[in-house]
Amino acid sequence: MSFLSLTSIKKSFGPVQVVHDFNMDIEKGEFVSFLGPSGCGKTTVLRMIAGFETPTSGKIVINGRDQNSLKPNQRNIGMVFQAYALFPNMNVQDNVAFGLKVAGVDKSEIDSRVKQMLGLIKLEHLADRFPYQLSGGQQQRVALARAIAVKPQVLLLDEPLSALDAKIRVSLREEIRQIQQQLGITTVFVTHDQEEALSISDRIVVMNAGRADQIGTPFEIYNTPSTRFVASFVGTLNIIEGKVADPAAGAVTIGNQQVALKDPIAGMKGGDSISLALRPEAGSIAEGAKGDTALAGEVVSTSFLGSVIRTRLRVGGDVISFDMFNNPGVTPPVSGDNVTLRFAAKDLLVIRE
Amino acid sequence: MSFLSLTSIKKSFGPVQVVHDFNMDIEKGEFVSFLGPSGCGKTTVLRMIAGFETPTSGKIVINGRDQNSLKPNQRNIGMVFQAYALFPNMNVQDNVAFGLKVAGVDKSEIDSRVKQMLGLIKLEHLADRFPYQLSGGQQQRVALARAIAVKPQVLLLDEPLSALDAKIRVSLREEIRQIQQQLGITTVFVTHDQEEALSISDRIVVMNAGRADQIGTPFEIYNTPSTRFVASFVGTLNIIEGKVADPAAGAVTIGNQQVALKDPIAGMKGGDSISLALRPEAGSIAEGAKGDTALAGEVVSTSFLGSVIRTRLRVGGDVISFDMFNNPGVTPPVSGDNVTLRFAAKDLLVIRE
Amino acid sequence: MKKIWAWGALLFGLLYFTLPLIGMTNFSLKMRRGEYSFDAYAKVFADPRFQETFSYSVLQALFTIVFGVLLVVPTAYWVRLKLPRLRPYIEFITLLPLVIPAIVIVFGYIRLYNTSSWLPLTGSLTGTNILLMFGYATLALPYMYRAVDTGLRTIDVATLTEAAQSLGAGWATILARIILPNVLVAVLSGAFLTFAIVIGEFTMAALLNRPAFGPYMQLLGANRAYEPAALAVIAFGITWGCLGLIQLVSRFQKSAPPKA
Amino acid sequence: MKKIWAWGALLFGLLYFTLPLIGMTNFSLKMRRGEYSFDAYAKVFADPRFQETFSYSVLQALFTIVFGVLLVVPTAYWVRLKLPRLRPYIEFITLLPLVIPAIVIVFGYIRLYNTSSWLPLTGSLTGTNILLMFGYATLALPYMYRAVDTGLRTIDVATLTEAAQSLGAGWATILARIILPNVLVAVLSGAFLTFAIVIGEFTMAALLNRPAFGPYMQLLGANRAYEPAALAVIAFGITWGCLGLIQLVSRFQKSAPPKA
Repeated sequence: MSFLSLTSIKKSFGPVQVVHDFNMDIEKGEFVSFLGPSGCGKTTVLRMIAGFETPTSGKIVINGRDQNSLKPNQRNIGMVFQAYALFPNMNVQDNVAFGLKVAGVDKSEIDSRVKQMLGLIKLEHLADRFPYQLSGGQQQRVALARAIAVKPQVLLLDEPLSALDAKIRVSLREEIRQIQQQLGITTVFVTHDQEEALSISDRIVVMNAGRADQIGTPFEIYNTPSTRFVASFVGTLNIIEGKVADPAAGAVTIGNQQVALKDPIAGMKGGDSISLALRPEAGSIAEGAKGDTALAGEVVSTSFLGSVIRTRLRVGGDVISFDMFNNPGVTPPVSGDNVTLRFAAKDLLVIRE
Repeated sequence: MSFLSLTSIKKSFGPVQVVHDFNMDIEKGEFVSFLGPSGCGKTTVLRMIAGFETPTSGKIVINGRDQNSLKPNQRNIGMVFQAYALFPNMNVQDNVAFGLKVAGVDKSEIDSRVKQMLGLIKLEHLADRFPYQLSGGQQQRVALARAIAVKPQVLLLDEPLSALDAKIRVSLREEIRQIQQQLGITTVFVTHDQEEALSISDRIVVMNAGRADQIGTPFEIYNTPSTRFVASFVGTLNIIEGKVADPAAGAVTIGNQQVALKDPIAGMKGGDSISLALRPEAGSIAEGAKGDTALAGEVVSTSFLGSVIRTRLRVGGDVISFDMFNNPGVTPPVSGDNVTLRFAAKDLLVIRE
Repeated sequence: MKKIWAWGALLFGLLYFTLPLIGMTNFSLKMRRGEYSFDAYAKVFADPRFQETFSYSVLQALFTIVFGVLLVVPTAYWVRLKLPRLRPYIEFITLLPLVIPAIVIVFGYIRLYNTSSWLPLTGSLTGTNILLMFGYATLALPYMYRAVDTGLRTIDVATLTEAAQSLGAGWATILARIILPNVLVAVLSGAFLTFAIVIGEFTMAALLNRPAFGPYMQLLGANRAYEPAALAVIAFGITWGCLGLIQLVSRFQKSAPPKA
Repeated sequence: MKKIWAWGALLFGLLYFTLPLIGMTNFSLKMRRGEYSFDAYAKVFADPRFQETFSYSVLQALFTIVFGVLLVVPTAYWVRLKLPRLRPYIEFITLLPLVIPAIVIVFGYIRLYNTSSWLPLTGSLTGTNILLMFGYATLALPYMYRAVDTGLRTIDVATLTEAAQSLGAGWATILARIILPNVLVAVLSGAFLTFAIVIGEFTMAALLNRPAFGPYMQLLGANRAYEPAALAVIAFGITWGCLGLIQLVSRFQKSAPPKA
């Protein structure tokens, strides 16, 4: 049986239902992210696990024990908040020790445990500092240490990186993942940032309007999105509108060009409108680029993003983006250039729904 | 002569000198970004152009006219702030009209100008809304419209996107660039986000501790950084420590492997320590990857970032990152794999200083 | 369990304040033996001293408010904008009137501005009125300053000022079109408190011997039984009305802020 | 130009408050004809009525503060945490004492708790003292509540509570170890204001006929010339001392918050 199991969770605030029939089983030691736009209910689910909200109906079981009747302070759950939430009147050491003191642990054991935690987050030298003397990244690491000091059954992280700068965000997420793996602690991570979710999770739940649209590994979520919402929310998807030319041959007309899909188009007939999806990294305009399919287009603009150059191309009635790695020896195309984008037929997906 | 020229600008706050001898000439219609970490003095320079700070010494000339003696409200400069700074007591229309009203423009001309501005930012339908009824992105577009409504000589943007969500940040920066090009307005843009600066600027000034480390096009800044600071701040640079094996042949030993640089190593002798830089997108571990140079290493970790997969590889005593595009058909390497990274000798740069 | 406690505390708080008021109102209606009537109120309204002192105090209150706004709004704005490090000290100064008894202030005034001083304000009626107004302004200062400063905190004074400057606005325009409209509700609530304080003030008016409402109330309270109760209810009604007005204004402000 | 204006305004403000005080101090030292002396102060301190009323008022102030803190801190915390939508109404209620004249409150109390009522508090000395303390608490409520609420605003009450809960803490622990230490400075400043109010209050103590410091000051002021000035300076000195103490505490708090 799974370690943390959410069964048929529903939650309404007054007349507004924010979580619809949410089901999920999380294994011991797994790192699961809830990913979705704001208002999708991801934080509400997290807060129900923590006990800060009561489900309207449904069951939350951790390690075989029903949590519904337990108060937040009886659940032994570690929580890290977006706003850090360090106790301003205590220094780093006392913050980390708080949960242990409340639990009535021996003074000597508290000391050694706090020292161990501060070692884990590499802030031993700041043990006597107060929260306001720390940077945002340091504060959040202390909050993490405080949450795991009490050896919680489950660690919950509510957008812990949103308030931080880009560079610290990246380094801290790697640190969180590393500590999580080291301790083998079951973790639920809430975020609206797809890169964050993709980079550190064992599994991702993509949430949309109170429902779990898709549950899967980052690789599955990104490469085989099951709904249009997942496809557009995770990554930067190009949608190309075309018309079916020959369903049996998988032939589609885009503007005045014709391309062949990998498979025949089931359930459609010639002349039907069809939506196709292409990921920006799937194509290339380099000379000698591989790919059995080609689309010609006119460059609209080129953005230099650093390691990646993103070019926007007008093809038929749509503008599609594609990415290539920066190469100092190759000058990127400029607005007005006519180029041919090559890609594999299997990367051109049919979007239904 | 250039349109906006900053000559020998210095600025001290009390004993602290925050800007050291800053020089820059900006052409009419150019889009220039000041890029640097917080505290590097970029915002101070911007605020001196706007007149909110007075230079300790140096000269600011716009369109041939010395600005030093002018007050902020006499400079005809448009300014967009990180915090939007819309007037909370006025609706969108009145906000945009404010500068025109202050200038005593005719009522009918104000109306038509405001309409035109709202059309430019595509918010005609929200003319009667108040700031608190708008999203952050909408507020910032109104702030932009307000700043350009008075036809300023120069448009200054102070981290205008920092307070916004990732997706809106990207779309709004494209919109800003497009409007700027459409109006041909001379623009200075302050940011700490390298991707932002790279993607929308004609030229970038990379600032470090009150000095301009490098001034150049995004392509130059990224591909031929002139200092170690620029190299590490712009992009994600791998630094590899090695030892010179044969300076004349450009041969370097990294761990127990030997690589050949493109050029001989001047001014060093065998056994000297040497730092090399490699961009994460320069290498590939794919079978049949091109590249005349190879380094073998052990995979430490793999992060799935969406369109890009970042792998960290232990080579000699260093851990280096490299990027590859996500490809659903190829499984990324996993921790512990032994792989060979291939790249062109010319991509391995010697870092001096 | 916990909710019951919380609501209990709330109820207790409400009773704590409303019970005396109810008792007072009830008593004020009992002038006619054995039945409820508005006799006490009629008597109060008919008293020419009531009309005289009340209108005197209202006028004083209005002048005090105008003086206070003109003094406090630019000062608080300027301190926030240019002297943020002085803010704690300014706040400290504005709190002084709370801790200096009114009696001290008046004594000081009388010593400073008596008929043999360099500025013999107490020598004429107008002068004494002005002195009283200054005294009231001093008493009201903590409330007015706090209200305006709290109002200013809700807006980003520095950035809004810079935005207006970059659009060509001068100081007068900024104060009149940006700052004042945005702290209007705060100014109103400060004005209302000032009003309440001036209407009820006793010590200063009595010592300066001016025909204000406070001394009148005291006088009536010492000599009559039912009228002072009626008077208190009236005073309460007026302030309550002001409060309601402020609530209305601030709600209106929220749903549709005034055009500049 | 503008700076001169700003500093001028500051100077004006300072003079506005300090001139009366200086005049008063100067006067209080002139009891002995032709030379400065502390005679007036010596007289005041020697008066047994001074000692008696002053210690009575200090005791009342301390009780009022303890009662106020116990009432206000949990209430303000609970309102912020669980009833945020009621906050404007609670704030409104706590402001009522500012606009209900003290005289109304006392009249109400006397009617409600007289010797023939269900709770004849005015029948005994202890009862009257308690009643006076309630009255003081009512007067001080706006300041105490505002201070504590402002203190609570500087911390993220909801998130800190949840953080403490997730670490296993119950309500008592949260209030004692997280909330109270973080609003300590605010509570102290509220306590100090309460102290100043109770020490200076006249109406309630006079009407309930208790030997408090306010009526004593009034009495002295009506009958003597130099002593009231000395008294006022003493009162000011005490409150100034309290203020200084608070500044010290809050500075200490900032540089090294107390361990929990």
